[in-house]
Amino acid sequence: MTDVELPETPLLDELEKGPWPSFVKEIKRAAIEQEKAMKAGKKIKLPGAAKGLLKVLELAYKEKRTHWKHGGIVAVVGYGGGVIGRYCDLEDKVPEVWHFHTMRINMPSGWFYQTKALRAICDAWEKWGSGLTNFHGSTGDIILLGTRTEYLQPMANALAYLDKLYGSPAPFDIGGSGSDLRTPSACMGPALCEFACYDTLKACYEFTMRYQNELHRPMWPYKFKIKCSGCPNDCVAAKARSDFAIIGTWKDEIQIDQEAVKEYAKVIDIEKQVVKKCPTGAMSWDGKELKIDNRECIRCMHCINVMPKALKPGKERGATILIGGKAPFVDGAIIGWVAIPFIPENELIEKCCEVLEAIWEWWDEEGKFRERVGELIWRKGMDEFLKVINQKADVRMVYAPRNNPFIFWRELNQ
Amino acid sequence: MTDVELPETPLLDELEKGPWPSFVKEIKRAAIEQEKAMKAGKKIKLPGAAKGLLKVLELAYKEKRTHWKHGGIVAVVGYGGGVIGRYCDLEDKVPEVWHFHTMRINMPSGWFYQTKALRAICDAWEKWGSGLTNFHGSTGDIILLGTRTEYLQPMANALAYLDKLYGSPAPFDIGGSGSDLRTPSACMGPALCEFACYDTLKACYEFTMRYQNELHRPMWPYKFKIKCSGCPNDCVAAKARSDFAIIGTWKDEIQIDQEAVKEYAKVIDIEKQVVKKCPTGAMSWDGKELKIDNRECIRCMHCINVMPKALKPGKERGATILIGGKAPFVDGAIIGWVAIPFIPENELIEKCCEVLEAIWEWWDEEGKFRERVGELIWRKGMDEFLKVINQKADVRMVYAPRNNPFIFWRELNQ
Amino acid sequence: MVAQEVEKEPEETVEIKTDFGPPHYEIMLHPIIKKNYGKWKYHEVVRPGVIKRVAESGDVLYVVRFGSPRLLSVYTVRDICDIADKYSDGYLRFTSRHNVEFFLTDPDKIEPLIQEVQEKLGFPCGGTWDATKGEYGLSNIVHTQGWVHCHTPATDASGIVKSVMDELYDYFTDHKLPALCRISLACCANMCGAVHASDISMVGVHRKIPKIDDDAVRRTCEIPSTVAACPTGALKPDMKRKTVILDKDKCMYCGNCYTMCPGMPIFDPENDGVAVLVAGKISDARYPPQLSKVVVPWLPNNPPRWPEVVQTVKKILETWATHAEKYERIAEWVHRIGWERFFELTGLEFTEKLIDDYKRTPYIYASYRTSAAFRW
Amino acid sequence: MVAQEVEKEPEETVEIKTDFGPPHYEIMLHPIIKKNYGKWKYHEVVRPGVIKRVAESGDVLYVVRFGSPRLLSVYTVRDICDIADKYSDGYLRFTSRHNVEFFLTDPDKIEPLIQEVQEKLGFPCGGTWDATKGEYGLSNIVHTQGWVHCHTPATDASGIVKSVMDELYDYFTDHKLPALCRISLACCANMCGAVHASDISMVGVHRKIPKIDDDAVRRTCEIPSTVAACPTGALKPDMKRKTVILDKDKCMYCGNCYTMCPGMPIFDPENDGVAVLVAGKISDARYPPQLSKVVVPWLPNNPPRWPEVVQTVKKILETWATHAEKYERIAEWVHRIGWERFFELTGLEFTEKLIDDYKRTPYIYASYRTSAAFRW
Ligand code: SRM
Ligand code: SRM
Ligand code: SRM
Ligand code: SRM
Ligand code: SF4
Ligand code: SF4
Ligand code: SF4
Ligand code: SF4
Ligand code: SF4
Ligand code: SF4
Ligand code: SF4
Ligand code: SF4
Repeated sequence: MTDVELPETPLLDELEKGPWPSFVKEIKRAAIEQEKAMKAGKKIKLPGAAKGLLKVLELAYKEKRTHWKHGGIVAVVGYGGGVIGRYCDLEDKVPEVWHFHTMRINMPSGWFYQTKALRAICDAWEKWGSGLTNFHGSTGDIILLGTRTEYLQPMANALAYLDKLYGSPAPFDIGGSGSDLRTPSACMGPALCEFACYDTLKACYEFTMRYQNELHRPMWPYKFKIKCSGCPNDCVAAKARSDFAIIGTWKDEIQIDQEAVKEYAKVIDIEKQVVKKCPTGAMSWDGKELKIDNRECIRCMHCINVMPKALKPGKERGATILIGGKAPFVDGAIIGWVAIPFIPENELIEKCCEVLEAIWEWWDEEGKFRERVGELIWRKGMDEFLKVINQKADVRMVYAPRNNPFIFWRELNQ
Repeated sequence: MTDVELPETPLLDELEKGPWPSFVKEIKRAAIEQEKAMKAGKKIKLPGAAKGLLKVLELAYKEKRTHWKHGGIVAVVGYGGGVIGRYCDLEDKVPEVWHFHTMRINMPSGWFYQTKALRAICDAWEKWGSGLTNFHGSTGDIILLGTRTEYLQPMANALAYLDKLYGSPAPFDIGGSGSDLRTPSACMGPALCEFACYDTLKACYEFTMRYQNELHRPMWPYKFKIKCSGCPNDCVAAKARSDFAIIGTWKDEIQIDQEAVKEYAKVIDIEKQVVKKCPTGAMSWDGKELKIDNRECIRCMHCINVMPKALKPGKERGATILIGGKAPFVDGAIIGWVAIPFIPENELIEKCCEVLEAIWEWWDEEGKFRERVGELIWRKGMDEFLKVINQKADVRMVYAPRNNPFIFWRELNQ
Repeated sequence: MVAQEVEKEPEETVEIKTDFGPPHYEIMLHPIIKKNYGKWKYHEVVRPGVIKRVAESGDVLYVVRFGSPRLLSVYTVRDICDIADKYSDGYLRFTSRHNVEFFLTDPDKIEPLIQEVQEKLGFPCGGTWDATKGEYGLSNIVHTQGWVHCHTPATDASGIVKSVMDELYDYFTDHKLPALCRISLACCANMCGAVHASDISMVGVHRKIPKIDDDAVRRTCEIPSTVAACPTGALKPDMKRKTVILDKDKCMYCGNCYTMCPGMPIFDPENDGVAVLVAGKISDARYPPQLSKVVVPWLPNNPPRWPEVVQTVKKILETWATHAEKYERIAEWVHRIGWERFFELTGLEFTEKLIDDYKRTPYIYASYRTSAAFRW
Repeated sequence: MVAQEVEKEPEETVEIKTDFGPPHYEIMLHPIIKKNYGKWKYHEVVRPGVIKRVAESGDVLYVVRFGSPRLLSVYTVRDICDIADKYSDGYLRFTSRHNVEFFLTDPDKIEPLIQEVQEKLGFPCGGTWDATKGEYGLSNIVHTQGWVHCHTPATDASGIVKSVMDELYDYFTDHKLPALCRISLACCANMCGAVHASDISMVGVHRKIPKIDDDAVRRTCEIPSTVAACPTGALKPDMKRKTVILDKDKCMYCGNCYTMCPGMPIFDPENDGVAVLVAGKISDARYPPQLSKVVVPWLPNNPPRWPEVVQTVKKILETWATHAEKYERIAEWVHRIGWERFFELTGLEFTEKLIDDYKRTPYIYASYRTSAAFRW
């Protein structure tokens, strides 16, 4: 590999050591192989980018500071989001990465791929970009890490015609960024998981398709995230990381296969590992039969998690909607809170769309600049929000009723 | 009794019925007996007041509204607080209670009385006031309910010379009101209770005597309350109702008399009533010996409460100081929070005084009008407060560390 | 007030004396208490209202507790003193919940005392509890002034207390409850009754904005301090008209302005009323102190006996008493069964009014459920 | 860029196409997955990294999971594809924590696959857990861009992640933990890594106010939006000098202003660093979701391997792993043992910096201990 010359990076080199796979190796590999490929005659537009990144990064390590700058808005035709403009403040020293914009590409629901699709993306990005990616970004997009302004459009086109031009089974579209709907994501759900209480992949796909305009054209007060988890285990961290979290759940009784329970009893301590750990003490086990008082069950999933062969969510399935999850800026982090305790599975997608649209309309009108929807609700009050989504108050929306009697009796003071 | 004529009070009369003792009967009794006493030649300055109150109150019941008004400040010579000025908005209709000021009288620590003292107060108040009282107000004072402005001073003097003029074993002084130190109160503590971890009556008396000036002359941003409870059972509700709550506790091991435990075992279910109810699961009981893992004990008192003959607080006694308890105006109610986890018994009074004085000085300087000390701390930050009281941060001050990293690094940004 | 020389009362001629403080507590203590001060060994509840206290010295003292209406005429106080002189060596005390306690050394005098108090005063013996057995009596209701004396009440205090205690009388005189249950009442949101941390509490609430009487404001109010008193910033000074302007969307009917300015009365006979809160707690026993939570946002003022309030309190108390385990106070019980069940069992309605949306409180968000885990 | 006609790439001539969306998920599903979609019966963890999934149809699929550095060159992605083609019928997926998964129908191919991935990619097999046995592996660290790509980081992301995972490698490849433990990292308080609800998290923190370069501000910044971006109101416009003025006592070093205005850089090599948080949680399992809590306010940036951070994370992880019961995540463990013990056992120092005093948060007061009940 050493026929390609790399910059000296004594600090980064330290991060090639150790057993965990090294991102430094990846950057070096891109630097070397892209150059090699170019030398071998491949069309490569940005062969020096990864090398440039090595230089900048080594300097960052030395100086303990970033060398990236926020830039103006850069975009591709027809879209307002999906590209993060990034510039290097070492323009003259490392011109290779003076522009180093990121593209966010909408992944397939559940991050399932055919290799043909991945290879096509690689081929296009080898040509038009740094050859570096993130699989995936923490919202869930495929992140294409670093290219120049003028290659954004060709790369977007490459993705739009990835089937025709690169043999992908389907084209790929741009994801969200800026004050728009962010790329929705979903846990693997029914594709692989026996716990899924609704079809997360389908829901995620439906929202994405129905709201292409909202996804691609920032026009809201701030970002809005949707995440779909098939059950309360919440494997996409929707509760904490999305404004609109759809958490699969059920309303009726946990399905029990008593024979399978007995099988588990041979290898685990059911009393200790299951019964005692139930947060509401809803279970009992006499060595023969596992009893669940389903009125006491809060559907926390623990018992089902431990004995997946024996226990299953009930049959009356659907989802709980939590609203407002977000990172701490400005008023502190928020884990989403219950806005709709239960929507039956067969009404789920339509009902969500109805609610989403109502929320967006209201937020669009009332939201302040950089005010997430959770913050708006909190500013405006739950009662107004409930009217917006046409939902009756339910005790399941709160851990406890209010502790102050400072209630606004608006209807009496018109 | 019916030689004294009472106003018609059909609504109030309903409240003479039923088994619970009736406050209406008390008002009527004062109205009748004061008038009778006057007729019998006793000196009675305000014979019509209780009768006036009946009229006003009946009207309030009819109209479902109060008829009392806030008034200007009324006081007695040398004092700024201790009197609540109250006027009736039915001046012409019920002139008897046009003035109806309340006097707050500093009760003895723990509300212990000799009958001689009580009789003396009754005699004085029969003469100078409405003959109506509250034993006690909810801060703890003796409340003398209703007199005219011109009788405030003579009544105060009567109390100041209650020993000389009325045969009381000691005179009584005015309590707090307005933006001053409010009358401190204490649970019965060592006088009657085996749980007391410090001498609540003494502490309460010491604070009261040392801060006579603060108690009698409002000069702070707002009120300040001190309450002394001998143990975490908190029988004077200090945590919720005082800015400075002194809660007795201990640091070492619960004292166990195993024989007495066995006695209890004959009459109660120790496993169920005691062991299972321990919030930290610190106990075990094998039918012979009760074991307590004192490292796990959080001194909640439950086990001691249930078996007072067998269990006792440890020997290393003292108190925890909680700061900031108050009613909900303006930002919501506050239960006091831990400011000093432990002060040993022998240092308690001196240390409290030191801390109180530091707090008052700071609050006096920094506090806004009508800002309780808890609200000030919350506005200024715990770190500043801890400096004021010269206390190191202790994890026992919080239920959990902060959930946001928005820390002010003032020392780095001078 | 002029000329005419009247005979001065002794109180009018004494020299002013200040800052001498309350009587020293020691002189108020019964001799047995003084002797055994700080040396009590244990107590035992002999029967409802009677606590036997045993000292290390072997001394025994019976403390006998009686319910009081708190609002007492001096004549009744004298009757109490008569009884204390007869039975209790001239000593007595009041508790932090306004009950009266006598001290007896001779157990044979307990019954006669109870008899005599009932006859002469009509005060019931009770208000205690027996933690050993886990059997609890209901104590007196801590409360406030209401229409008897205060200027901001949204309801009366003593009248509701009397009505509730009449209804719950047997709970006072007997130990029929599974755990401690403290009931309090405050006649306005100032919460002098400290209802913010009680098992069950009633609090008077206004629901209408104050009525501004511009004339009265001009005459009687200091505008800046009135404006400053408003916690929500709903008031603005109207300099020209020398009065105040109120933004009705911001007002939460606290009456703070009325305290500063009688020109803007807050009371409203039809809309004032009583909110009911539950699940507050102060002791550290088993479960940490808790603030009370609003479960009924408003009940009408229906004097003289407030049946809606009385029945609501009774319903809550009895639902809890029926379902709770020993030692499980309302807060602990709800913690176990969930608020879902609380509303179901009590039949109370959960509405959006019970969801915290008071922006100033540092708790607002902490009450929102951030989990899909709940009961149906 | 002018004149000189160059040959256009095909990508430069196609017609613009928008809003067609991502590939439909169905075409990306392995045939066995498609066949058994929504009809999986149960799963079993065969060994760390290998989950056996059994469908109602009787079909069996082995899902084999490997750790990834997330930052991948297209060349490595192609290698991954080669392996997927060879072992997994040309299908694969990534998990929500950036691991790679292959699908096998033949259990005999598991070991060869693991072997080949280790050799060709150096990716370890693991990151799973076995809830039935209550034995848990550590998964990948969710993280962010850091110095690789972002403009506001207070620390790097990938470098710390690599250093921590090197140190905790065996926890990934084995099931040695008592419960789920999710580690995350975000390079600034924007928290793109969603560290606000993780068992252990690292977050880059600035500690110095931004340095205002008036010239740069004039040149590059829109003053109103810069001022508006400041959450604490620390910035005021200086209209005359066309720049901004900063009240240092109000600034909490968030860097929001820097995002709006490159003229006021926030980074500071010596004072930037890493805060460590613990006890966040997202699943509803047993215990409700929790926000993470700050337990170390700052550790220095010490590249390339951040030993202070690595050792702190390791210490927390191992202390927890040693003391926790089965299924007890950090939040649950601390709930049982108390924060007193957490600090004692980990040897971390509790300082006033860890007490919430950020006035804007709706939680500030909820964290203060309102009880005299605690451990010594
Ligand atoms: C790329 C990514 C991190 C990563 O390495 O994976 C990322 C990167 C940035 N985030 Fe983020 N965020 C990313 C996921 C998140 C998440 C996690 C999530 O979506 O699940 C969060 C927390 C959840 C949330 O939305 O609250 C997140 C919360 C933020 C915030 C704070 C928002 C708030 O309301 O508190 C900002 C600040 C802002 O919007 O100005 C932000 C801003 C940014 C910006 C655009 C900084 C900026 O202002 O220019 C970063 C660009 C970095 C760069 O140079 O490429 N990013 N950001 C993630 C998106 C990849 C993707 O599309 O898949
Ligand atoms: C007399 C009084 C103190 C005083 O100085 O006046 C008092 C006296 C006793 N209290 Fe109390 N408490 C008194 C008000 C309180 C209060 C304050 C209040 O109600 O406003 C509380 C806090 C209430 C709260 O948490 O909301 C209080 C919470 C307790 C507890 C905790 C019980 C629990 O399970 O939470 C105990 C322990 C026990 O007995 O279980 C206790 C225990 C006791 C004991 C057993 C202490 C002792 O060893 O003597 C006393 C007799 C109990 C009995 O009646 O059977 N005392 N006790 C107060 C009686 C008021 C009354 O007339 O009812
Ligand atoms: C008399 C008493 C109620 C009673 O019937 O027992 C009382 C009566 C008044 N209180 Fe109170 N408070 C009384 C104990 C309390 C308590 C309980 C306590 O001290 O344990 C509280 C809650 C604890 C606290 O301090 O937060 C209390 C919280 C208030 C407040 C709200 C303070 C706050 O910061 O939220 C106000 C409003 C104010 O100060 O303007 C208030 C104001 C008032 C005023 C002075 C109303 C006023 O602005 O004129 C009331 C006079 C009533 C009258 O006409 O006589 N009162 N007040 C209590 C004093 C008697 C005594 O000295 O023993
Ligand atoms: C693959 C993945 C979903 C995906 O669509 O990508 C996944 C897969 C599974 N999760 Fe998960 N979880 C995945 C992310 C999550 C997340 C999100 C996160 O980490 O950001 C959570 C929430 C974390 C939190 O609470 O902070 C999550 C909380 C759980 C739980 C709850 C465990 C608990 O005790 O709290 C379970 C249940 C269990 O297994 O005990 C669970 C259970 C499972 C099961 C057993 C579901 C099933 O029946 O297949 C899956 C395999 C577990 C294993 O590895 O042995 N999954 N799981 C994600 C794996 C990421 C990884 O590579 O490690
Ligand atoms: S959230 Fe539930 S349904 Fe989705 S992958 Fe996780 S365990 Fe399965
Ligand atoms: S799902 Fe959770 S709450 Fe329901 S029975 Fe199982 S362990 Fe208990
Ligand atoms: S607070 Fe404690 S010491 Fe004081 S009376 Fe109550 S139980 Fe006894
Ligand atoms: S005092 Fe409370 S915490 Fe301590 S052992 Fe007794 S019941 Fe347990
Ligand atoms: S609660 Fe309100 S109305 Fe009642 S006495 Fe206190 S201040 Fe007055
Ligand atoms: S009632 Fe309260 S909120 Fe309304 S105007 Fe008056 S002070 Fe302001
Ligand atoms: S956490 Fe902050 S520094 Fe890191 S990628 Fe997100 S915005 Fe950039
Ligand atoms: S760093 Fe944050 S708080 Fe400080 S001035 Fe900038 S925006 Fe304001």
